[in-house]
Amino acid sequence: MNTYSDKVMDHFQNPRNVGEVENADGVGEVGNPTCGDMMRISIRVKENRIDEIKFKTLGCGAAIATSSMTTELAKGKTIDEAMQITRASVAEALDGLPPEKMHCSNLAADGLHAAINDYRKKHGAGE
Amino acid sequence: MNTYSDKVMDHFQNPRNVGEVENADGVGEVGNPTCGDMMRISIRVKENRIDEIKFKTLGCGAAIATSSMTTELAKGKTIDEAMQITRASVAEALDGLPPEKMHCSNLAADGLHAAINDYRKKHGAGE
Amino acid sequence: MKNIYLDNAATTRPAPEVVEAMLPYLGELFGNPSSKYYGVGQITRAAVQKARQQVGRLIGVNNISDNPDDPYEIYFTSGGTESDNWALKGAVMCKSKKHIITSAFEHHAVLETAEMLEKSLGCNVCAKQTACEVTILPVDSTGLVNPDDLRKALRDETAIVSIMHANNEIGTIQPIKELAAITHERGALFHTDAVQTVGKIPVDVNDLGVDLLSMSGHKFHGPKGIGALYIRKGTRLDPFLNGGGQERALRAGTHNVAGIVGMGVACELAMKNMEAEAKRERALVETLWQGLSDRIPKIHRNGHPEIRLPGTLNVRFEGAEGEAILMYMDMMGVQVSSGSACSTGDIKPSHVLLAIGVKQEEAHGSIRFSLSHDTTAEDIQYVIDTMPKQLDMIRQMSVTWKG
Amino acid sequence: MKNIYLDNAATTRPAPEVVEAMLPYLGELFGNPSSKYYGVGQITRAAVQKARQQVGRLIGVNNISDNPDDPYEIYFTSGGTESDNWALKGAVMCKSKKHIITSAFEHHAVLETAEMLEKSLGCNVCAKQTACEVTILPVDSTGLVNPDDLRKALRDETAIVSIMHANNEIGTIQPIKELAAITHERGALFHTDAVQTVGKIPVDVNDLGVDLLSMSGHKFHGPKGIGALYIRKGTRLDPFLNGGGQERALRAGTHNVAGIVGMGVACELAMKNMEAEAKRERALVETLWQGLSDRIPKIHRNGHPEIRLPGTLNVRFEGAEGEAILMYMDMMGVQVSSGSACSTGDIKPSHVLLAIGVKQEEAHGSIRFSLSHDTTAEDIQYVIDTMPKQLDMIRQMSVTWKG
Ligand SMILES: Cc1ncc(COP(=O)(O)O)c(C=O)c1O
Ligand SMILES: Cc1ncc(COP(=O)(O)O)c(C=O)c1O
Ligand code: FES
Ligand code: FES
Repeated sequence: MNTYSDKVMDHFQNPRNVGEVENADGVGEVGNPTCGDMMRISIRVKENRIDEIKFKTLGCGAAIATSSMTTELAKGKTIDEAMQITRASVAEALDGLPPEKMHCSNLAADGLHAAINDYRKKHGAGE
Repeated sequence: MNTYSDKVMDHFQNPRNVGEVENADGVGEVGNPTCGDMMRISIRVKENRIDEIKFKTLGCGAAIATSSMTTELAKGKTIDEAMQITRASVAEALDGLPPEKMHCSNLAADGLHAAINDYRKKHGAGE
Repeated sequence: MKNIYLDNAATTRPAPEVVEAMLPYLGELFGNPSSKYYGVGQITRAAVQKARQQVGRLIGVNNISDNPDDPYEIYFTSGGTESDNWALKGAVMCKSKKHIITSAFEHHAVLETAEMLEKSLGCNVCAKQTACEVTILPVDSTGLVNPDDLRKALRDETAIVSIMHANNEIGTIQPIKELAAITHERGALFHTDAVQTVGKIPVDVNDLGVDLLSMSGHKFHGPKGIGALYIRKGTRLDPFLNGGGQERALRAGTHNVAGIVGMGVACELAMKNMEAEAKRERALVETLWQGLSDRIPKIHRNGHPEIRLPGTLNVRFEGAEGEAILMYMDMMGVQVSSGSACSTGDIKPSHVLLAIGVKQEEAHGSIRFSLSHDTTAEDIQYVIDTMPKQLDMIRQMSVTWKG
Repeated sequence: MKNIYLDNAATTRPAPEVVEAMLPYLGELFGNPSSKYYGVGQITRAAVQKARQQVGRLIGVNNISDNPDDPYEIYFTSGGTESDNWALKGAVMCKSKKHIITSAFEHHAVLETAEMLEKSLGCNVCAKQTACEVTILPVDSTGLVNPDDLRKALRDETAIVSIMHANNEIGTIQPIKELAAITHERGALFHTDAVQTVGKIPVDVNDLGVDLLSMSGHKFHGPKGIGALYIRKGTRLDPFLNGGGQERALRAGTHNVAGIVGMGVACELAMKNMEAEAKRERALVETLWQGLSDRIPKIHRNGHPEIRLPGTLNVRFEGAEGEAILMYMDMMGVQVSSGSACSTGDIKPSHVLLAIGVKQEEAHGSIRFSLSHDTTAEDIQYVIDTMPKQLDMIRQMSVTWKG
């Protein structure tokens, strides 16, 4: 009977893909330090696929775990596939989040989408 | 740390002078069964002294103990001396009573005074 | 000396299993359940929730989740008194309906609360606007409320009806299901003080159809100082303690973890033992009554002979006063309780006995015997053997006894 | 794994002596203290009164009699939250004065209660007539209330001023004596929430001059679910729980005997150990602060550096979020607390930190270390040794950290 699932704890304890992609093709920054959570996702795109993805986050345990999980889910996917990753699918992949933490899983998916949009804008493939 | 003093408990457990003096010279009845306490004290007077004194009571532990103690205090005393026995002196002789029980010690002294007054009335020595 | 405790309606001895379950939470596992994000807090959070499920199951609330943030319908309080206060105060304080219906034989925790609300709703500045009206329903000579009386008393402005499940002095069990249904027809909330029934007879909030139900751990072998209020989902009730957000911000305050765990185990034990135990106590009570009434003249049984708690017997002894009986029985090592409220300073006889029509002078001479899981057949036999002599002593002293 | 508990401001481990003293009252001595007239009830009545004397002595109330019917000035409650609720609600509910003054850095048990009273005094029907006005005093950057602010805020209609003795998050100790004196000049009651000071630093109600003072057993190695409200003789305060007349009919409900006994023993232990313990904890806190600030860049101490609780240290770490720090420390077996109220759903930073002027984005990165009698020098060294690495990890991940 844990507040966080084992998957959340695993990603929290061993966060994947921490950092910044150098010379990223797209960067998404969401959240606000005033609210206590902020997140930056940077991606490198090769042949329309997410070749490299990294995150940095200021936030709670759930924020870290969802960031980590989101990067794992997105890695290797095509841009279009990655856009399908929703707030709900991240939470599901983590075996659920406490209700009051759903907000954080939103943040990570939002960050990913922002990064892809940034890439599209820069590379003329925008919506 | 007892609700009742040892003296009260002693008089309660071994009440003195229970009963009715036969052909009493004076009888005092105070209290009211509706209120849950009622007491009758009967006395025989010889040479202006209380020669015999008995009580009957319907009431709580304190009522029984104060009745018993009152009869002990009064026995052998002159009528005038016995009239000096007050509510306070009964309580004192019992090493005190819980505050909410002072009412009962009142009852016993009142009963004694009523018995003496009855005697005086009958024998022309009324106040 | 003998030590026979027959005052289990006042309080019971915590079961050994209860104490054992509590101990870790007074030691190693002392974490604050509100500290969600580290180990020791998580353990106690889970323990509180497990107890909530145990309490729920005993009263027919079976769907409490494992999520400690979800008190669902069971809210822990400091006992039956707080639960009763909360139910009544919480139902009228912020509501436009200001009429309360209760009965003449409720526990003081309900009656005094109703009286307080009648006086002022806690505010004498605007007492006229805010004071509640209170209707007190009578009970018949067995202690039963007449559903027709309730029907007549209900108004559109009735906020809440509070009728206790079983009475603590005489044990009569009210027709709660019927009373709750009548109440709901008129749109009022129904509360029952089930402090004397929970753990002793089957209590199912859904079958009874109540909105609010009070219980108290120490009445069924749990610890003192812990209780609960059942609040049916959707019931609009004001918070009772404001503060740190515990119990869904309705009843703040650091959880009494050990007490809660103890109450939970007591519920589980009660569920397991209830059926056999009720049967056993009912038989013992009959033995006691037969034994006493065969040996002691002029005694009477108060309350309903059938529709009553299995373990409670209230007897009136002519020509004797309750406290004196109680003390002479104490000398013999038997602990019972006197119906009279003599001890409180104003020497009023029990309002419950008066409510069932016992005369003032008679009410003073009543004694309650209340049994529990700890009571043996030998205990009962001892009382049957010793009480006649003690009572004879008192009556020999009594002014009113006419042997 | 290590298990280092540094969240003693949230709750403490009951002392072994406390638990041992409680045990008989969960077993043999289970009698109801309200059952005055037989043995087992008398024992628990005496035990409750003894505990009342122990509690009294710790806060300078030395004249409590042996008479269990005389709560004198110490009234047992279910904890600090109930005491706070009672003080505020009881002071305004039935009074014509309807203005409350409190401070921006009170515990939620005071702030939420004041807010509730401001909204409606529990009655939206006549809210306009009955609602209280509430003035919230600011605190300076160290957490201190300015007595001049209080002077200006007081009015003839002020019913009660409630300022906490020491703050639970940052530990700053208020000039209660001065604030109470100013309050009394204008005829209002003065309440202090001393939940964090009782048992940790000397508290003397007569020296402080307060009318009402809240305390809670579990904050100084007593059990959870028990507390007390000091009510100075002559103070007009409404009853909080109506019912069976316990605690001089001001706080009804069967006494939590074991809890009360435990709290009494905790008070006695605190009295004995306080001086040496405060000195020891103050030194450990300095060691901790030195150790951390030497090893971790860009950290700041929240609260007053001197006028503060000996065992509480609140530190702000730039570029890191509180819950994350807390969880990484938990992985190392260290239990601390985050100032942020992240857990409650709305991700608000601590109102206390905001009150002392910490910026929102900074408030999220604050951690409270709180020590107790159980904390050792080795514990502190372990934290100094492990925390830098954990913090570095978090900062490496952080968007806002600019190493
Ligand atoms: C019927 C009833 N209601 C309420 C209470 C009060 O419960 P507690 O003692 O837990 O405050 C009691 C017992 O004292 C009771 O018998
Ligand atoms: C300052 C302060 N006041 C009140 C409380 C509430 O006390 P309790 O947990 O006993 O309800 C606490 C602790 O939670 C506190 O720290
Ligand atoms: S970042 Fe605060 S709730 Fe997740
Ligand atoms: S006879 Fe009832 S108080 Fe004494």
